[in-house]
Parts: sequence; structure tokens; C-alpha cells
Amino acid sequence: MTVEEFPIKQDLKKKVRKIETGEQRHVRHEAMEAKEVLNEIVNHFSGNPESMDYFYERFEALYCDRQKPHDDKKVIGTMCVQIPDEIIYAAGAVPVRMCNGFYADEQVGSEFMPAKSCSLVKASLGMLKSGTNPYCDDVEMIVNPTTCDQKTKTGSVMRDMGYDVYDMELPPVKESEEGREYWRRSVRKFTKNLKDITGEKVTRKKLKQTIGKVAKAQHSYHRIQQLRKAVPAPVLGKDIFLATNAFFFDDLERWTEAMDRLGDEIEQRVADKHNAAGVRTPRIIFTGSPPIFPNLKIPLMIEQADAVIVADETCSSNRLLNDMVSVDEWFLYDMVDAIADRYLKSCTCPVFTLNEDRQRRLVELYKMYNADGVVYQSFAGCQVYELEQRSIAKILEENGIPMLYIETDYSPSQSGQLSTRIEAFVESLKSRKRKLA
Amino acid sequence: MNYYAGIDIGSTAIKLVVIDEEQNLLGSKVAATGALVEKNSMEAYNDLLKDVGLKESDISYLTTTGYGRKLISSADETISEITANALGAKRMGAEFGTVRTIINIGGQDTKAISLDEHGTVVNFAMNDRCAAGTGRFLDMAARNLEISVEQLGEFHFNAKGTPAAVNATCAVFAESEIIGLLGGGHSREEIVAGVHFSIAKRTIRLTKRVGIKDVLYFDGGPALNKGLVAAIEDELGKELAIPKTPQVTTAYGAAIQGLEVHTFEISEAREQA
Amino acid sequence: MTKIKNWVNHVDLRSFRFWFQLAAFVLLVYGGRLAIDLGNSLPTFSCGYNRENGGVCYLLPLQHQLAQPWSRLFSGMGLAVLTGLGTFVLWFIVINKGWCGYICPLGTIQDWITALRKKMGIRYSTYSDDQFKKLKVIKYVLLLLLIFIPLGIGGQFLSHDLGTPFCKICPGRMIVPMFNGDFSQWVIDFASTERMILTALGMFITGLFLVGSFIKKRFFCFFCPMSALHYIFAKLSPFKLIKDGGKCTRCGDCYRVCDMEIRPIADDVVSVDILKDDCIMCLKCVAACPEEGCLKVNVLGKTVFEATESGFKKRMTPPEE
Amino acid sequence: MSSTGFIAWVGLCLTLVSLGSEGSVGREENSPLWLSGTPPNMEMMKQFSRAHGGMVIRDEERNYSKMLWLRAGDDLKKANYLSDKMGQFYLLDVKSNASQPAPSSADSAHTAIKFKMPDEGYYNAYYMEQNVRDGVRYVDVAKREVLKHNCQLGHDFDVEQHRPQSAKQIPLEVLRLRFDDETYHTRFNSGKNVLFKVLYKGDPVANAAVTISTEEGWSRNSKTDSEGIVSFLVIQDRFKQNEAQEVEKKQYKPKQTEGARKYKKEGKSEHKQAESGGSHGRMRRRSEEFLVTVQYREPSIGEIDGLSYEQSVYTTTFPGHFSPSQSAYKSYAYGLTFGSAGFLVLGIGSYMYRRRRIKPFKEVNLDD
Repeated sequence: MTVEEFPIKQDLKKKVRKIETGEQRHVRHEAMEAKEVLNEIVNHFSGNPESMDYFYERFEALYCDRQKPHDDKKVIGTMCVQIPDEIIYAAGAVPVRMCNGFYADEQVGSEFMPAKSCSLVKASLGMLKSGTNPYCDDVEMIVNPTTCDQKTKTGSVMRDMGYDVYDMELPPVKESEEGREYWRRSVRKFTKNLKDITGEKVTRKKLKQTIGKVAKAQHSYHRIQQLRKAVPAPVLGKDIFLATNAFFFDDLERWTEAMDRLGDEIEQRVADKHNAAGVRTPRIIFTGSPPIFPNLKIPLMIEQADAVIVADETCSSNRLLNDMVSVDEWFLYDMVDAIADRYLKSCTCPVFTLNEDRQRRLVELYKMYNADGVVYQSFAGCQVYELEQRSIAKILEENGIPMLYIETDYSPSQSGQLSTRIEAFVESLKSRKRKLA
Repeated sequence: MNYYAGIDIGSTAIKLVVIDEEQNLLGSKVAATGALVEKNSMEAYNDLLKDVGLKESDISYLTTTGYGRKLISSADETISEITANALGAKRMGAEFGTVRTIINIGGQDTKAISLDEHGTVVNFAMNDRCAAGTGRFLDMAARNLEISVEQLGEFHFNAKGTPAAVNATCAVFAESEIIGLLGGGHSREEIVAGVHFSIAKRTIRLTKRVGIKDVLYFDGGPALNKGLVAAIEDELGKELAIPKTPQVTTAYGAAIQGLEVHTFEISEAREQA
Repeated sequence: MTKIKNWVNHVDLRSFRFWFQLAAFVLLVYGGRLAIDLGNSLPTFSCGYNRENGGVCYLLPLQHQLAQPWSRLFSGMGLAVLTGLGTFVLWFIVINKGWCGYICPLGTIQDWITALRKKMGIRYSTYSDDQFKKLKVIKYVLLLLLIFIPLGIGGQFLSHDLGTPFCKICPGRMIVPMFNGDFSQWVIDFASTERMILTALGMFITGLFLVGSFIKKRFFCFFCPMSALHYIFAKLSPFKLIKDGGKCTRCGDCYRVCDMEIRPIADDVVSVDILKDDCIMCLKCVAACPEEGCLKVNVLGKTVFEATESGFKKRMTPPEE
Repeated sequence: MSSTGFIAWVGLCLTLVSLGSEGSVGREENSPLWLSGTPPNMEMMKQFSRAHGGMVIRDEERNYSKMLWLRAGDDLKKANYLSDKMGQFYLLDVKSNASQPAPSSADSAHTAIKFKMPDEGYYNAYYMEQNVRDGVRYVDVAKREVLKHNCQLGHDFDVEQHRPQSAKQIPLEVLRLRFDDETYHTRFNSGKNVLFKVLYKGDPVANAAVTISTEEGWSRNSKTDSEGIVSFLVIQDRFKQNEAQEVEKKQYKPKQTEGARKYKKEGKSEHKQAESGGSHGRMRRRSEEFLVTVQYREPSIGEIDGLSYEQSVYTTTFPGHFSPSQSAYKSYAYGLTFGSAGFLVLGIGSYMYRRRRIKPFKEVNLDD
């Protein structure tokens, strides 16, 4: 269904108006939301990189024009960052991340979840329930890792909706050898079982190829990350968030090419000493609950308040693409184990018992990207991020790093209070910076 | 002589301040916000200018803050109320010592701000979405008990029995809870004291998130309520620093910000010249 | 300078190591034919039983020297022992444990066997954490034995037939001379019970060595008492393996490529000098680390080789087929 | 029997035993006769000095003389030194000049021969006696090959020149064939194959019974082939532990004073000695005596000293030393066996382990 088909366009001659069906209404809501956010991203900022147009168009095509991203391939839905893309690609399918950011979907999803639960989980469920998302119809199977309680429990809800759900067991402790072994078994089993869904066996050669392809994508992302270290900041964080969001569903190779083009442009900008933000604009590290299109509320607010996000520590962007697989011997066993390690050991998801890695990572990002402060977003109801807030705040304080903790959800309201906080934070960073200078 | 004005447009009231370049307070004014924010603000602004004997053109820099800060088209600069509050408190609280922590209870929010020794914001915390424990809650309570807001302090100190335990600190539910307490035989004084203590507890919890150091500065409209001040001091076991005009601290800070930015611009222009 | 640094950081470590190891192998195994003699305090398994060697493994003279009668050992001879040890330490600190990863002929042979296995498409084995912890003690036990048995002989508590006990069971004695066509060590010596047991054990271990290194990368290095002896002096070396724990994401890439399965290389984010006792300093971990500057090799405090993102990209991207 | 008589009888026995152990007197019937280079007592020993080929007597002009004693018995350590002189000594010098020396007067208590060794090479000493018992003629020959070598005179060992010799007077002769790479310093190391050739009146004897026995009592029987040749793998009887250590302690004289540098050379040369069997070892090597005994029967009719016989039994002995060195007896076969055992154990072990690992999950076992 495209925008043109919406019954909102009344046939004035006949003077009849068809009342929208539930599905049409939902599609319209989603399109409106997507359009509005895209508008904000594109039009409220000047000097957007030209090569970002690809990504703007991708989102518009997907959510406004309802174009399916993958026509010819089987789609495997994934619920979290821990599901290895490489293996799914090697089995001849395409992984699509089912994490969703639509308020409209969250409203639908509220039916299935307690009131005080996480917006992201609600929205993801809502998306699956309404089934209007262009890739929902094609999903062969949804792989649901046992990360946080809410995601874990949604497995049964999704099953009730009629989806084929694969529970992938993730250990809650990642430091222990038992945890590592447990997860490796999960991944090995997954690799083997995928054949039943896709009909294609994961072979040594294919897996090696897909590791290469994903690595290539990661490399182009990394290149941009390196460039973002430049002062002044050559690109705004909202664009990078949008681009990495496209990794959720886009064709891997096309995405990589687009990222390469973006990288080229940013490189030129760095050479030109182009400044995407103001001269004294504070540089922000974003962390916490993932901003997923179109819920880019907080990143947009930050950058509208004259700060620039230079790096992030979220599972929709940096955590998704940062760590790469390295293999010593290109055998299936070694590759699968290597993939398992990469998705478990380096993961800074707060579901794990300890969050030491995340603390170190944030401090390091702060140093590496020459940042001025950290913004910590937590979706109301996301217990793990809410819980970790204290320990992260403590570590950051020990290191003299200012942090703003924001509890939020997908609702478009409360922006007045949020923007006050963000602006106040940015102002305090500015005055701090002034003083340090 | 340059003059600077600051307007703090809150959810309930508009606060205005005019200062000179020595940061001396020339005059201040408080008006209701209403729905036509810009119109009401500009009227109050003109009134104030008339009071202090200045023309609009005498004001070098007009800085706005508060929720409605972006609604004033003639503003030279907008800053967030937290930064403004910190600036104002640093100046106004100077008589008590170095202000390191600020509690601000406004019409619909409560803020706690911690400053470093130079008066820069180190950390701050705000109440979440609901209006529990804010000025609005006091308004509701006073209305339900059929007393004026100004009388709250008096009632607080007249409470003879144990303060009533007020649990639901939600402004919306306050009404039903207070009626329930009245029905339960509590006197109005006890209820007022109970309300104060519950707000005090909530405020202190928020303040602890940013840390309580040295001089604890309390401003915002409710700071005029001696009963609430006493309740917070009792709960905290520490004396609060209350300015003479606690309502206008934030507007005062906004004016100071205007002064600083203006001075900075002048010096920059001079350097360039 | 930056250019050289860049070149080093992008080096194809795999082939660099291969050629370096080959050269070192020729030098040590065939050096005698070329009239090369690096002395007999080399901190590497350049076996003394190999007649054409270019220098001798320190463990052989060490065991010999310690088997002196005590009266001799604790007088003039003691000085000779110290001189030998001093020479050993001087050799060692030049490249620290790099002796294992780049020079040791026995290590190189193991790498070749590994390459053979790789060619055949057979996967390698690993130890579990538990096994690892238990097994790693063995090399210290061997080190103690190879010191105390000769001392026991010198003190006349033990039979002379237990002389150079470690060499008797070291597979290097059988395998290294073999490369000069000398198979004379592939025997059981029936001269006495002790000799018989030791040489039989040696042959048995040689068998284990050959299978072991086929299925497990650097199988023997894990039990190598030389490695334990190295570790005692490792802190003295100006050649250091450094880790910046802050930069580490614990992705485990370094552990994955580690022939010695050293877990702390990935998990330990506190230690700066990350060299562990099992390390063979092959530097594969540095080459496999994707985090800019997280792992590096410092010589006298100057970084000579460090992990870079672009280096990782060059080395670790699988070749497209 | 009275108790006094019993004591006297025991005393007599003890005297006889002690006399026997001192080593003199008679020969038991059928015990082989052989020529030994070891002096019968320590007193005698003092006259001797060490040289290649065993103990020699060296006079002022540095001329070597060799002395050999006639002994009888299988037990090479305890064999009796004989004192009766029923037979005849023969001597073949290096240049094959035969002589019939009289028994030496240097040791009047025992039967011995003493001869000068002016030339480099092998001297062959023989003793032969015969007697008839029960119609059988027993001819007993004891032969010993003695090498004279002085390192100062050079080491050009010519295998042709030093090939084994036989004496015409000796009916049954045992020759030790030289090794291809034999030198003056060649030892019979354990593990070597030593070839012996048996001649009867100059012709090779097929199917002659040959026995080799060693000091420690090990022995092996074999038969000659059609060319009269028999080969023995020199085996090492296991040393008694204490004895081995005694030897080590007494004779171990480390020469290293220059410290570590020297060790290497030692290590290498030691290795080379093991290969070539040279004798410049750091330690004196242990050596053990062996005895080769050949017997040959032949129907023959004759009469000696009035005793007639219908059959002749010839017995010839050939003693020698072999050296249990450090590389005394090494077995490639066992080496490879043990090596492959290691190969198999770990190979199968890891195969099983890997197979087991394919199974999905192994429960954690708790010790109870």
C-alpha cells in the first residue's frame, strides 16, 4: 500500500468517503510518524551530508511507500543485537532486526504488556501484531534471545500471534567459562537448526564469505567512527543513528556502499575542517536504551540544543557494529565459535550480571572522542538500564565525566521538560568547557 | 550604563527582573502566566520597566528562561532555567556563603542542582513527569482545605497533633486523599503539616541524587512558605538559605547570563577591532 | 617515521613469521654446517644433541652443571653456573619470549605440523578452562625437577643415569637432530633402569608431541620448562607486550587466535604488562586486535608494533572467493 | 659320628672352599678352559698397567709384555685359575710367526703365559690339551686375541693387515671377523653384531654349536652357517646397580674447569664416541668379559697314552671384552614402539574426546 491509496484522499465528485480500516489507519499513523521525524532530521538541520540522501530515501521508501527491502530472500527476524547476522546470511537468509521505534506500534503493543514495561518491547510486539511493517509478512522465523526478562517473555506472546519463534539461549553471566560454553552451544545449535528454516546448510565457504561481507560493512562503519573523532565534528550524530538504523533491514552490500560514500564525504569534510555544529558545541557520548527510528527524539533534542553526538554506546549503533570477528583457521567450528565469542564477550548489554565492560567502554569513548559529556537514555520500564544508571554514574563521576540521565518513552509529549534538562546539561557543559579553556 | 532584563516564564507565573551592569537588582515583578504567554509577558515587562524608570531601548540584553522561553520573539537570548537558576542563586545566595546546592520548587517541577565552587552546574535532577511535590500540589491542598497559600505556614506551626501521613503525593489525587484525612478526624493543621513533610521528604530524596554540600539554597515560590521550609529543615537536619525574593532567582540568573554574554560579545568585538 | 610505523602496523604477520621462523630454524638447526656457533646458553630449544646446531639450548648445560659434585658446585663451579645463567638472561631479554614464537626450532616444527593439519582441513582442539589451569602447572614441575634431579646427582643421592633428565624426555632430542638425518636418538637405552625409563618416556613423549601438535596448536609449549624459566626473567626484558585495558572491549579476538589459549589476554583489563607465563610472544594477538592501540609491543618504552583498525582490516578480512 | 669328627669334616670343607675361592687348583670336568687377562690376585695386579687390549707389564724401555692365565669354568668371574700344565701354549705374533712358549715363571702358582708384544696388531695366544675319557678324545683349546696398540705410533688400521689368523697346530679354531670400519679403538658395544668364523683344520665348519656367555651369566646358543660363520648381537647383561655406581664414582673425573663453554664440546664429542665406539670418553667405560665356546664332534679312531678312543670332541674357547657404554644397548625397535605408543595413546585419546564432544551436553558430575 502506498500513500496514494490512503482513503484520506476523498473523491470529491462522488462525495463518498470510505472509512479507514484498522490496518490502513495504522499504516497512516506509522507513515505520519516516520515522515515527521524524517522531516525533522532533514529539514531542521542545515548542511546535511549529501550521501545521507540514500538513507533518508530508504526510510521513506520503507515506512511511507511501504516498499519491501528484500523481495527474493527469506527473512529471519532478530530481536536483539546478540543474534549473529553472519550465520543467518550464510544460511541464505537475511536478518532483519525487529526492534521497533514507532509510537503507534507501542500503543498497539500495550495490550500485551504491563503498563510499566519498556516502550521498545511494546512497540516491537505492536509491530508484529499489526503486521503492517513491510517485512513482517515475510518473516520466516523470529529469533528471540533470552536477554532481558521482557524480551524473553515476549517469545510466548509472539508465538501466540502465530509467528515461528526460535528461543536462543543467552547466559546471564558472560565472564564465566560456563557462560561462554553455554552460548557457544546455543550458537552451534542455531547454526545447525537454521537449515530447517532456510533449506540451506551453513558451509565453511559460505560462512567465510558472509563473515567477510559483514566485516566489510563494519569496516566502513569504523572508518566513519574514526572520522568522527575529528574536532570540529564533521557530522551530526542523528545522521549516523539513522544510517546505522538502516543496517537493521537494508541489503548488506548496498548499505556498505552507501556507508562508503558517506565515509568519503565525511573524510572530505574533515579535510576541509567542516564544522557540522557550532564552535563551542559540546561533544556528547550517547548511551543507554537504543534510539530506533523513528524514536530519535533524544538525539534530535540533544543536537537541537546545540550539542553534537560524536559517539554512542547503544545496541542500535555502536554495539551493533563495533566488534568484529577474527578467525584463526577458517573452519566451520572455529568460525562459529569466533562468532559466538564476538556476540557474547564484547557485548555491553546491561542484561549481564556485571557491567564493568560498559563502564570502561564509556570512559574510553569519552577520551577517544574528545567528548564533554554523556547522555544516558533509559526507557521507562527498562529495568536493566535503569538499574545500571547508578553504577555508570558513579564511575563517570570518578572520572570527572558529566552525565545526564534521562528516563523517557516513545510518547511524543513531555518534550518541554526533557528539552529543559538537555539544554541545561548542554549549557553546563559549555560553561565547563569555557572554564577548562 | 547598560541594563539587562531577565524573564522567567514558568508554568504558573512569569517572573521578571531588571539589573544594571554591576548585577544590582533594580526591580522585579511576578505575574500570572495565563494562556497568552507572550502578551502577558510583554505587558508585565513594560510595567516593570516603567516601575524602574527605564525605556525598552535602555535594556541591552533581554534573556528569557523557563518553559516558555522560546515564546518571546523579542528575546536576545534564551537559556534553560537550570543554568539561570544557578547563576541567580550564586549571586543572591552570596550573602550566605558559597552556594553548592540549590533546591527549586516551581509550579510544576522540582529541581535540585549542585554547583561547584565557581557556581557552575555540576549535576542536576528534576522530578519526573508528574507534579507530585511541586507548588501545584500545595495550591491544590490549600484550596481543598479552604485556606490561602499564604496561610499554609501559619497552619503548619499551629499543628498540635502528629502531622497526618499523606501518602499519595500526586496533585491530582490530593483532593480525594485530603477529604479522606479530614473524614478520619485529622485537623487541617495536621494535614498541612503532613503535606509539608511529604513534600520535604520527596524533595530531599531528589536532592540527595545530586548531593548536598555546604550552603543549601532554596528558592522558587514555595520558599516563601515558612512551614515548608521548616519541614525540609527538620527532615534534613540542616538550615536552608532562603533569599529575600526567592521567586525571581531564576529570572535574575537569566539577566546575569545576558550581562555575561553581552560583555563577552563586546570584548570579542573589541578584540576583532 | 610515520610511514615506517604504518608499514609495520600493517605487516602481514603470518608470512613475516613464517619466513623469520624458517630463517631462525636454518640458523639453529643447520648453523653448525655454516660454522655458526651462538654458544650454549640459548634460551630456546636448539637441541645440543643435534650435531650441526648453531648454538645449544641452555637447559642441557644447565642440567650438566648442576650435576657437579656439591663440593665443586658450591665453590668454583658455581661461578660457571652463574655465568651460564647470566649469558642465558642476556640472550633472553633481547626479545623476551619472542624466542618461543619466532626462533625455537621445536616451536617452528609445531607450527609446520599445524599448517599441515590446516591443509588437511582438520580442526584443532582446545583445552577447557579447567584443564588449562591444571595442566599449566606441569611446566613448573618440570623446571623444578630439571633443577633438583641434577642437584640430587651432585649430592650423590641419585644415580648418574638420571643425568640431564629433561633432555632425556624432551622430544627435541629426537626430533631436532632428525632434520640433519640423524635418527640415532630414536632409541631406548637399556644401560640402566633409569636410562631405560627416561628414554622410553622420551620416545613416548615424542609420540605424544607428534600427535599433540597435530591436533593442538603449540601442544608442547604448554608444558615447556624453558617457558617457565623464561617467565622468571620476563620482567627484566625491555621488550614488552602491553595492553591498554581501557580500550579493550573483551571481544576475545586475541584469545581466538592465541595458539596458547591464554584467556587473560582478552579478559584481563587491569594488567598493563600482559605477558603471561604461557605466552610465546608470537604477536598474533596484536595483529588480531581491532581496537586502536589496545595491544602493543614496546621496546624500551617505545611502541614498535601496535594494534590498529586498518591493520586488522588488512589482516583479518577473509579473502573473497 | 662324634661331634669332633663332624667339626673336623666341616673345617676341611671350608678349607677346600676357601682354597677354591682363592682360585688355584683343579678343573672340573667338562668346564671350558679359557685364557684370561685378569691377574688372579691384587698383589699381582700391581705389576700391571693399563693399555689398549687390557693389562700389560711395561718395562723400563716401554716394552709391553702380556700375561694370560689359564682358567676353567663357565662363570667368568669365579672361574678357577689352573695350576696344572697338561697342555701346550702356542703363540702367533702379528706377523703370523708361530712359537711354542713355555709356561711363564712369573706366577709359579698358576698356569700362565707371558709374551712380549713389540709390534702393533693382534697376537693370538693358544693353549691346547687333550685327554681320553671313556673312549672319547677331548681336545680343549683356549684362544685369546690380544691387541697391541700405542696411540703415539699412529692410527692407520689396515683391516687387511690385521685380519684374524689361525694356527696350523690348532684343529678347531675360532676367528673373530673384523668389522668393516674397525679401528684400533673399536669396541664391542652392546648392540653390535660380532661375527665369528669356525674352522676345523683350516676349513669352515657348518652347523657347529657355538655358545656365547657373559660374566653376568647370560648365554645364547647358535649354529654356524654353511660358511662357518655365526653372528651374535652383543647384549648387555644388566649391571648390578651398586657396581655400576661404584664404577661411576671411582672413575668419573670431570675435567671441566673452563666453565660452560666446554660443555658443548663435551656433549658433542661424547655423542661422537657413542657413534664410533672411541675410547676418549670422559668416563672410563665399564667392560664385561664374554666367552665364545665352540664344540665339534667327529668320529675318529686312535690311541693316546695307551687309551684308545672312537670319537673326538673338540672344544675351543674365545674370550673377549665388550663394552657396556652409555649408549651400551639402544634399541630402535623399542624406541619406535614407545614412540608409536605415545602416538596412539594421544591419537586415540583425542579422537575419542572429540567424538564425545560432538554429543550435545555433558552433565557436571559432583563428587560425593
